[in-house]
Amino acid sequence: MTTVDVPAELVRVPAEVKRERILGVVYLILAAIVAFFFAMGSEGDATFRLGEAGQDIDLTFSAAGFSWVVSAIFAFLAVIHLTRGIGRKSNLVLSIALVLFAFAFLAWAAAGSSFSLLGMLRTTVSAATPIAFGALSGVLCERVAVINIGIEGMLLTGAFMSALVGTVTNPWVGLLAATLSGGVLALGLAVLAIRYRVDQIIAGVVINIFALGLTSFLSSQILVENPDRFNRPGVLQAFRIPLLADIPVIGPILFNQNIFVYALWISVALTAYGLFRTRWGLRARAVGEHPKAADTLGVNVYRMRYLNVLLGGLVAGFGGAYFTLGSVGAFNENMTAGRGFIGLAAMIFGRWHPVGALAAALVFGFADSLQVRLGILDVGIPSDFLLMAPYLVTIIVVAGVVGRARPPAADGQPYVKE
Amino acid sequence: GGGEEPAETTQAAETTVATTPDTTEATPDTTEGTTPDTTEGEEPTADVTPIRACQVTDTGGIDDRSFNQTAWKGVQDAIADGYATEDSDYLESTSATDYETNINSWIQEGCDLIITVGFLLGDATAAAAEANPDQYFEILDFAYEEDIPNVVGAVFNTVDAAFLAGYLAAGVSETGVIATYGGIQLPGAVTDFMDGFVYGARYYNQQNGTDVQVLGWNPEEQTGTFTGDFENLDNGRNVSQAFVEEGADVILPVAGPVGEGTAALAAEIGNLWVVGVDADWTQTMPQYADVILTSVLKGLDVAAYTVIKDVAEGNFEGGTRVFTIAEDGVGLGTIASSVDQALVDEVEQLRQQLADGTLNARDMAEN
Amino acid sequence: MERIAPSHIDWRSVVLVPLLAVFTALVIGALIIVLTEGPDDVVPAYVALFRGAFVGISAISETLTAATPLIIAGLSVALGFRAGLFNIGVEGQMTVGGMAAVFAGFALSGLPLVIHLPLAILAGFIGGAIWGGIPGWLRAQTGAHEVITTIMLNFIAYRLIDYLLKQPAIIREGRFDPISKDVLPSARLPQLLDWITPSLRLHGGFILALLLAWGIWWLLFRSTIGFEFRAVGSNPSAAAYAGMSVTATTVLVMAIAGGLGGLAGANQTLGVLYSVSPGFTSGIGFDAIALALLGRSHPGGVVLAGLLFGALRAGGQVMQVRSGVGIDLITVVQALIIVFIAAPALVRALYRVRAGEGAGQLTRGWSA
Amino acid sequence: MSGGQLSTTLCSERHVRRHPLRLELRGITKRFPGVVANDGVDLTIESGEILGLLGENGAGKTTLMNILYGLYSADEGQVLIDGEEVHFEGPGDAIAAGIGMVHQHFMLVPVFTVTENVVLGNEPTGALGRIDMQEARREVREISSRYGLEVDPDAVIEDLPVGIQQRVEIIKVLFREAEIIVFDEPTAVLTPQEVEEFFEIVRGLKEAGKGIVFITHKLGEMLEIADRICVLRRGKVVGEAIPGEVTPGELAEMMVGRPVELVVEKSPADPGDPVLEVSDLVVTDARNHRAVDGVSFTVRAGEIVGIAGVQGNGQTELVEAITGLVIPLAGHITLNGRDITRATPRERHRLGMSHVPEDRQNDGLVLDFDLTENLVLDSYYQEPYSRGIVMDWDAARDHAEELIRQYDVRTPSVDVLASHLSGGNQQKLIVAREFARDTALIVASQPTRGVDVGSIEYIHRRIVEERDEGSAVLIVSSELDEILALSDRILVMYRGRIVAETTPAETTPAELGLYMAGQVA
Ligand SMILES: Nc1ncnc2c1ncn2[C@@H]1O[C@H](COP(=O)(O)OP(=O)(O)OP(=O)(O)O)[C@@H](O)[C@H]1O
Ligand SMILES: Nc1ncnc2c1ncn2[C@@H]1O[C@H](COP(=O)(O)OP(=O)(O)OP(=O)(O)O)[C@@H](O)[C@H]1O
Ligand SMILES: [Mg+2]
Ligand SMILES: [Mg+2]
Repeated sequence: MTTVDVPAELVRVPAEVKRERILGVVYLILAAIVAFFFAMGSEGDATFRLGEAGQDIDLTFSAAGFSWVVSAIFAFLAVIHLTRGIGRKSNLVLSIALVLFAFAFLAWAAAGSSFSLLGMLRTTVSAATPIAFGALSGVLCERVAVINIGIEGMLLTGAFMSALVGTVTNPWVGLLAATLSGGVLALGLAVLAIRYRVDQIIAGVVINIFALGLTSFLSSQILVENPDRFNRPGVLQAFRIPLLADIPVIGPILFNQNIFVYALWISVALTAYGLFRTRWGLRARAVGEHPKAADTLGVNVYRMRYLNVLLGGLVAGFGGAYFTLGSVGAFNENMTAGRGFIGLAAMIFGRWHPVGALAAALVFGFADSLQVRLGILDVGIPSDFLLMAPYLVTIIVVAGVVGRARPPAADGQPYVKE
Repeated sequence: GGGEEPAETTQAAETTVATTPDTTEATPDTTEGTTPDTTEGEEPTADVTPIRACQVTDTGGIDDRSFNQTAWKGVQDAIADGYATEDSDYLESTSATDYETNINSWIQEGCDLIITVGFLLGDATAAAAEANPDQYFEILDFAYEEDIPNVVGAVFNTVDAAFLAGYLAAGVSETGVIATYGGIQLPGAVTDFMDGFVYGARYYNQQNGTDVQVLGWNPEEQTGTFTGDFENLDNGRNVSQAFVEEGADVILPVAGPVGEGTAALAAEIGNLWVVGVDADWTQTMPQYADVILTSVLKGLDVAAYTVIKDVAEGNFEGGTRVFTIAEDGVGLGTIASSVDQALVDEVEQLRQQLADGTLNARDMAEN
Repeated sequence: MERIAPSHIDWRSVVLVPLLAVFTALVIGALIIVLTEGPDDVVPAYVALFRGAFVGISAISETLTAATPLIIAGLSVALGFRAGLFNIGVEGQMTVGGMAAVFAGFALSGLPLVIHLPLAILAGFIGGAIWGGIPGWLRAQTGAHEVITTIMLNFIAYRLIDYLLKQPAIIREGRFDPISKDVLPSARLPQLLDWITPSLRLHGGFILALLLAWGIWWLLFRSTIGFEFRAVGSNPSAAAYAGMSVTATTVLVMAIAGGLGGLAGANQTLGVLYSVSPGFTSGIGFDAIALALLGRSHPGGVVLAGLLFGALRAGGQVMQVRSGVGIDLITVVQALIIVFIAAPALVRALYRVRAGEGAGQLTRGWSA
Repeated sequence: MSGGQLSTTLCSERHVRRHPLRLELRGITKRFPGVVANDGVDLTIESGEILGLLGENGAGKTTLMNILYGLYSADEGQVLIDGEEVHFEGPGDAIAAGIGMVHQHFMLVPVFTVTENVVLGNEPTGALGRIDMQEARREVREISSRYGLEVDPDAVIEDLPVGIQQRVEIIKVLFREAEIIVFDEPTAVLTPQEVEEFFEIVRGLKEAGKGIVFITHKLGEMLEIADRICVLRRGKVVGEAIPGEVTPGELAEMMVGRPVELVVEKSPADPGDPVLEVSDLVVTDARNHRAVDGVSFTVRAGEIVGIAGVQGNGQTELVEAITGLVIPLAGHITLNGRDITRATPRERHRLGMSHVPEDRQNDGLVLDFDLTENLVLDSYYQEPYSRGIVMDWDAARDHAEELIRQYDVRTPSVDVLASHLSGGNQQKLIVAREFARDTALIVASQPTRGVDVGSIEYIHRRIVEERDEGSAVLIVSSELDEILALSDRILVMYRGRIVAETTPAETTPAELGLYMAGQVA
């Protein structure tokens, strides 16, 4: 055993080969769509506006030309996938490719006119915010091996509590109440999943049904009866961060937003730092990968799990307040409308990494605002199909990625301390 | 933002009287200001027998800030004006199978008039009406091809009202871009508003030689922007944000509560007008009064109130009844005070033309 | 857990825990009424609930009518659980299956009932099976978790019928609102009690539901296919070692579960509504999850749980009429029931009874 | 009970005291549902000595050590350090008291680096809870050079061979400055050469003044390394021995309570036609490595071929390819002349292949199924158990009852769940299912892993009988004793290749060990 280890020759297992082939075919189809529909179907220049109102930062180019280039890139990628394979980076490549595809689509839709790319990116960020909070909550829970399907319910409860408490007291207390209510639900999940070892997916679904039932009931019994007293918390306004917001393009997108967006940047950074640089993170990850090993080193597995699930709930509750305090200043039954589940998909797409989760949430936010833009640009696609886009993207992403992404090894398994 | 406060308290007083101090405190208001602009407010004459009016909601529920809620407001107004009795009530439906049950419950409870809300209840109402020919019904926002003698089918010419809003919006727009979006693309119920809005803007362009654009709806192709549900207010805000970025400064959301997202955005960013739908938003959402240009009124409350009054006075007459702009069945709500009076006058003129038939909104369709 | 020998059945976990769970949920529901409506409303509300569910032929007819789609949908979820799959997609499968059944119900004409009705039902099954089979296939081929894909397919199904209900081939003549053409009488599930009073809505779907429950029981416990389903559900690895195809089983289970979801939709459209309009599924697909848990994923249990939930629905309507307590309370009570069912330990702690283990691991994690 | 020097109290008696730490267990009793795992155990361990703990499966060794390490709490009894009673709430307390443990199954997080694994739970931290990785790495290097435990601090555990992983486990313990170190079956996964290296390390630790508890089933190793041996049976201390004063036979008898026959009797093989032929087989593992890299061999009717090798050298993948659970990247497999390279497991089953999987609970049984269901798990689709898709449970039940009797599976009835059987009986259940049919080929992986001596005897006898009835048998085992006892021919696998072929008569454990470690070309 003391002999020098020679790395085993890398060969691809058949499943990988198959995946590469599937991706290759997907790229071929994309290349064909871009060529036939977008490149051949567009005339004139498309203008993407990148400046805020008054600023003139325009990107004008030939829509057809751009589409031809994109089509060529896809064809090239298809060839690589079918012959050599891309391997580890194929996810990243796929994400970039999807964005390129979206741009080709937009260029086609905007051919001969213009639209605000800056605005689209800004709505991408706001649409991504609640999804990203949900995904971050998922990361926190699943890193300690507790699957949290209940994110949707936590977001919804956060939205409800921030409206109710925010109106009765003030928005900041409402924000706190939302955060805490997410924590309370998370505690419920933790008790069911950790203490009583209920199947975690079922425990999460229970939380969702419960949250939906209770908020709907209380909303009709309390909020609707007297919205002035109970459902008018107001909105926490956007504020420009002085110098940063003046950076062209990036500035308005990232630094002229409301507190939720800034809180998101901070939470993602903190979580990433915490998980991968600190003692808490090392222990949390150990608990998610090999709880018994952590236990034998004196790490309290249950306490770590409770702590992280609680944190996850607080994050989701806070994120839920976005729907009311960060956006529209009122609660409405089932107003989260599936965002929590998309957050879950974002977590998987983001490979259980806070930064990945944020990036994935941005992809979903992009799909969402793309859909809206296409509606505005009047491309003639029935709205019902446009509205399917974010859900289809979710399915494609989960189907295309989960096979390779590796969840924490103990994910979903209750820990039994003997 | 629900219906009128006074009306709401009446309802609350009925079901939850003793429990919540909040509602009891508010009760004194009940006696005052029961005259929202859409109802007559006259004293009932001597031969009026107050009736028991019973409403069945669709699956949106009574708190939908839309059809059901507005209709219920009509019932409450009728109670306040002595046309309906205090035990008038509503039943919420949670699924399509509940419609029939709920209607039958009211029949058994001995209601004088059963008001069903929305096209979803069309079949159930017809079936119940045919089985109970002596029971009076009113269905809101729906008409039968063949009249049923004991059912009033109340429909609304919302295109005309939205036409006025479109004209007004085009008139106030400084960017030359206005917009509209819907919740779910329901032909008629939702798209009529959007059609009318676009037609109104086109008429403005035609009259004034301008080129105001309407984003979000193409009446000829029947394609446009929708949020996908009547629940996620945040979507309404995001869609509105997108419109603003494309230059829109007036937006008509036809998406029930989701439209509140637009109002919230307008309140936040300023220089954006919102056009309310169904009810007068300056009343139902007073906190946004500053950004509400006007509202496209769809008089579900008027329709409910009118038919209750008819029954109470013994004048019930079945069949389709179109609530038009002529009889204030549809119309515009409060117009923001900052709007140029000349424009307001133009709009009033148009209203009269629409009412007397000299102008037809649908002429603006480009087919 | 069904075994061949009934000796394994722990009556405490099968009977006592569900009963206590229902009881506790109702008690908490009463507390909520006290908090929101006042203490005087509790008794009238619950009396109305009970009367509306059980007293009189009409109440019973309503309970059974409401129970029918719940039972079928519950069977769909239960079948999935038995095979380690979590079908949250019943809503979407109902939507698509209900639509398919209606299409067959009006598009085919001139057929006698004995041919037309089975064809329409079959169409519902196939529609649902496709909608369930897709996530099954994705799971088997790519590992995409069915929890996420089925939820997404629910949303897609809603949008899909919004679209279809605008198409001339489907929308009812002379109508602009989204409602489909009517199912022809030859494809309607026959009324069972209309000879007593025409308003009694109980229809042949109830018998279909009972037959399906028996059929699923037979499939699971008396057929080789069900043996494979259960083996794959309990231990996919051992099933693979024993020569079963986990991927084929996964697709088949999801397709059959989806088909059942489709039948639940067809039951509504062919038995009660006779047409499709948006939202006709009204959350039955989600209630089905609670039902499957309450029924311990056993077809017999699902039937009983379906009857209970049907009673809650039917009684809830009457409770609303008589006492003004909002129908949403029923949702809260149902949610509480599952909380207690999912965690019998809670019930155990509350009542200090010795009850069996919890639901255990019914689903599989993200991968594998 | 026999043997001159035996006394039930000896294990707790004090020996020459040279070093500071002295750990005492007094009257430790631990009950699990249905078993008394430890029954009034007294034990003393001191710095600078190696105490061997011996006992058959389930004797309670691991349980006792887990109590010592704070993982379990004893139902009765005391733990004393230097005469003072201590209460461990968890491993943290035991670690703080100077106790370290290297577990039977390694407790390493596979995706972490060596350093991360070492510091987990005792991280050197700076501001904001930040782990000082620089410092951590330095400490790992320091310990590894001080004790000669060479390892790359930044290597990721899952990329390391088991021998190195074990070093990491030892570094973990030393990092926590343990004075008493428990090794639970540390040699089970090592080659004889690795065992020697390991013993050097242990002796070094002893020189450095550490107290060592060493658990094993292997009598020879025990006699070589221990200063003092304590024997457990059924949770009780049944005796103590000093190496040099006892023979292996005496120790075995002390462990089991009766004289044991350690090697199965069998006649020379009479190989017939080739049944399984594997040629140039290449199989990749989950991490895309060539786990099996060009393997060819033949198994004939009426012979037992044993594949020896340290775990993780491709045996698992080889078996998976032969039984159809993975499709190989290249090469061919034939069964009785038919190419089955791409056949499904079921097709192979039909052609007469039986498989006793390595991991019986995960792969061999459905634990929530009853015995009947488990016994038809791979034949349920055939008559008489089913007709079409209709199961005939009566037929299946009759068959199950017959097998239960024939294979002596200890159970109240065929209706109990498989999870209720003991490990040995679970294994017998699988053997019953797989051997009962007319089989051309039996593939058995680790057929007696974790099974007690009585059951081992039985399973070994059945395997030889199957051979004598004309089946071809392929045994894969990391237990050299098992390979030597059963095989007619031995193949040694190393790094995915067959590196040696020999017979029990021609070889010695030491020589096999060299092959297994890749030291002989
Ligand atoms: N957590 C547990 N729950 C129930 N029973 C247990 C548990 N742990 C151990 N046992 C039982 O206690 C007895 C002693 O087990 P232990 O693991 O201590 O034996 P051992 O001597 O280490 O055996 P081996 O040589 O197989 O490692 C066995 O009968 C075992 O089945
Ligand atoms: N990445 C690597 N670089 C160098 N040598 C390696 C690498 N991976 C494995 N090896 C060597 O190849 C041999 C066999 O590899 P394999 O991956 O099967 O072993 P393993 O990691 O111990 O097994 P397992 O993961 O099944 O426990 C090991 O003994 C190891 O020395
Ligand atoms: Mg042990
Ligand atoms: Mg390996």
